Amino acid sequence: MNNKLFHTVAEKHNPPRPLLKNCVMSFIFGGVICAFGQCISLFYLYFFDFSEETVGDPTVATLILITMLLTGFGVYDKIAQIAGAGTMVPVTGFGNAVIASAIEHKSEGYVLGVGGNIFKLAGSVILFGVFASFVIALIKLILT
Amino acid sequence: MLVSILVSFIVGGLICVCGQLIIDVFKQTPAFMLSLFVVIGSILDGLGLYEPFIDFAGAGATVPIMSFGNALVHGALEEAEQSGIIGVIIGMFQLTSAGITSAIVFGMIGALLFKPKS
Amino acid sequence: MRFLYLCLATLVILTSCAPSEDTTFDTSLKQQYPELDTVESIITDDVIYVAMIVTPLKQFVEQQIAEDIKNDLQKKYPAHEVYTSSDMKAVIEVRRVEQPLSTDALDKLKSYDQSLEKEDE
Amino acid sequence: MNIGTRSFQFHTPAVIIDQHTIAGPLEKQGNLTAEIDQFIPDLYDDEKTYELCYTKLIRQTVNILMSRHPLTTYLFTGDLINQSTPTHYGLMETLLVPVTFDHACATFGLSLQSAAFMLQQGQKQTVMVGTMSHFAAVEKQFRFPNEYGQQKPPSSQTTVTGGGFCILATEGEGPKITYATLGRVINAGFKDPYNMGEAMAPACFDTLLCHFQDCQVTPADYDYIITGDLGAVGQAILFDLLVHEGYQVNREQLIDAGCEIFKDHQPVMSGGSGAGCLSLFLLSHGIKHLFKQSLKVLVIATGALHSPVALLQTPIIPTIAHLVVIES
Repeated sequence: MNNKLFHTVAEKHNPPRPLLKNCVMSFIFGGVICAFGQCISLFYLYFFDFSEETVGDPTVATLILITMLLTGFGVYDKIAQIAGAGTMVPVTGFGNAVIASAIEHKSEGYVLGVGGNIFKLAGSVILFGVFASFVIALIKLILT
Repeated sequence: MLVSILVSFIVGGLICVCGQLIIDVFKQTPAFMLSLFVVIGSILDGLGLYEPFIDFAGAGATVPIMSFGNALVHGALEEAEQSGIIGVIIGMFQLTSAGITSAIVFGMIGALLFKPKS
Repeated sequence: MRFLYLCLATLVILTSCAPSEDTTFDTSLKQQYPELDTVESIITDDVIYVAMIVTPLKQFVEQQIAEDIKNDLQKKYPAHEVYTSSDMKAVIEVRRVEQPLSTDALDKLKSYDQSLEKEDE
Repeated sequence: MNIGTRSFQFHTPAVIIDQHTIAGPLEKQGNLTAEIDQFIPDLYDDEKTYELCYTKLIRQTVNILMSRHPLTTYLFTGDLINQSTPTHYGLMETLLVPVTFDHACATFGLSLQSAAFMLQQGQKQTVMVGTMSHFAAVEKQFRFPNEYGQQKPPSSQTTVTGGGFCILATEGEGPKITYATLGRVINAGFKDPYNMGEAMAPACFDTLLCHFQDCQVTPADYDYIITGDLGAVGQAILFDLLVHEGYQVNREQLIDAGCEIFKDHQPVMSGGSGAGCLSLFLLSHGIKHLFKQSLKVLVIATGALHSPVALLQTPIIPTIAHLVVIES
């Protein structure tokens, strides 16, 4: 069998990803999510006792709450098909990864299904985030 | 007011475009892209650049997943200043708890309330 | 569509908090530091509190600006305790504060002063 | 009778005498609405989980055919979930003997061949053949949770919900299986799980070549070449490969079941796929429309033999394709 021929022919017919459209869409959706986050931040700044430094936490929590509703009603994955990284990179994507795993594995029971699989997708983010932060914090402590 | 919303729109959008480029041009998986962003966030905070960035972009900097890495390093360093090197381990999740806790809590609530839909 | 309405509603609520008139102190400060966008200040017999929002592109260094202004003002008014904050929350709070300034309100305002936090550490 | 290396000619051809097809809501909006026998309203169909719905689809279809042909003893089938659990759970209340294969989307081809081999013995009996797939259950098994927001590239395919079962006999009216060519495991070095078409096209090409050489035929001897689930991408690749090899193929001659089931505007990317894709198309549109005329058709079921774990450990997608000739 001629693998080289297969690869040249396959390369010719591989439909290109619509790069420009994907970028524009992820810019718009990502931007809208962040701008919406800013609106929530301003809301918390005005009406609750949060300063600019601490307002990030309630904003993130609110966004994840909205993500839960969108994920639960099965809308989030439809938006994500259009938005691409625009819905993945904001913290809503992290929330969606956790919530989607939790909902999907509900059918295997709460302990081993939901409990065992809830970080199936988001686990890598937490693992590498924590490990990299640990190393960086150590380096910074040693250097200063 | 409006300016801050606009700035976070543009900054957040640009970060997302970077993510899209990593997926589409460099052919990486989304999980890799997200992990990379978190690591970049923690490096930026290690260099002391992320806090000015948050001052500048507001939610444009706190909403993307990069802020997760920033918050991890920030919490670790803050605690380390008080209790020495062991503080890195004690304080790691101090500032990040909002994101992780809400994701877990809402994940459980979601699992209780909803059924998977395709 | 519903999302748009929500955004618009939030905007209307936010913009309805009208800023108060600038005092002469505020105006002079703005002239002295062109990077300041909004200045709100409280001046009592022994305390000067300046809350500010800097122009968007200067926000990278907003904490540095606030600290510089604090040092300058401290030199200018050595008899007063000077506090500055670049936090938007401080601006909102200063607008809400009623005269005369109570100690509780001042303590709350002090918590927004980023340069104080750095001294603690 | 064995001819050539991997091909067989059946002297007692197996005849498809009866069939029943079932499909989900997305397929209902597609091209074959008029020809599919039964639809389920949503991906649950009153069951608690997707896997149970998958089981119910199989049980319903098998029971309908069993009521019409109670003497059937063997069922040649297979599905995509671990150890064909939906099939085995679905057969708990019947007396059928399951013979299950693990050739993913190529299962229907291998099942037809094996059933034809069994009938070759000349027994006066009927056997059941068929496959079923379920979008959400398969998605959960092979990819990510269904709600996870992830962007699928345009080369990806959508698993068909549904499938069909049919009864094969030695005598009766209907299209006949006259030849079969079995496939080999092909590794062409492709590793993108979101582009199954390019990975499966070489296997399809290999089996086709083997058939042409073994039986001394050319594509011109057949009215149609029906591929299982190559999708738009894989079909284009297969066409180019055949032309490159010097065969005279007409573009209209190639039919892909995955592309035919759905309409162009439906959100299925490159086309349908899954174990049930070919059986659904062949037993609905094929039986009720194509084979009404006198035709000689090549049917090739292609399958990718990877699993999510295997793909992470060794990034290779081995593929296989099984071919039968159906005449009517």
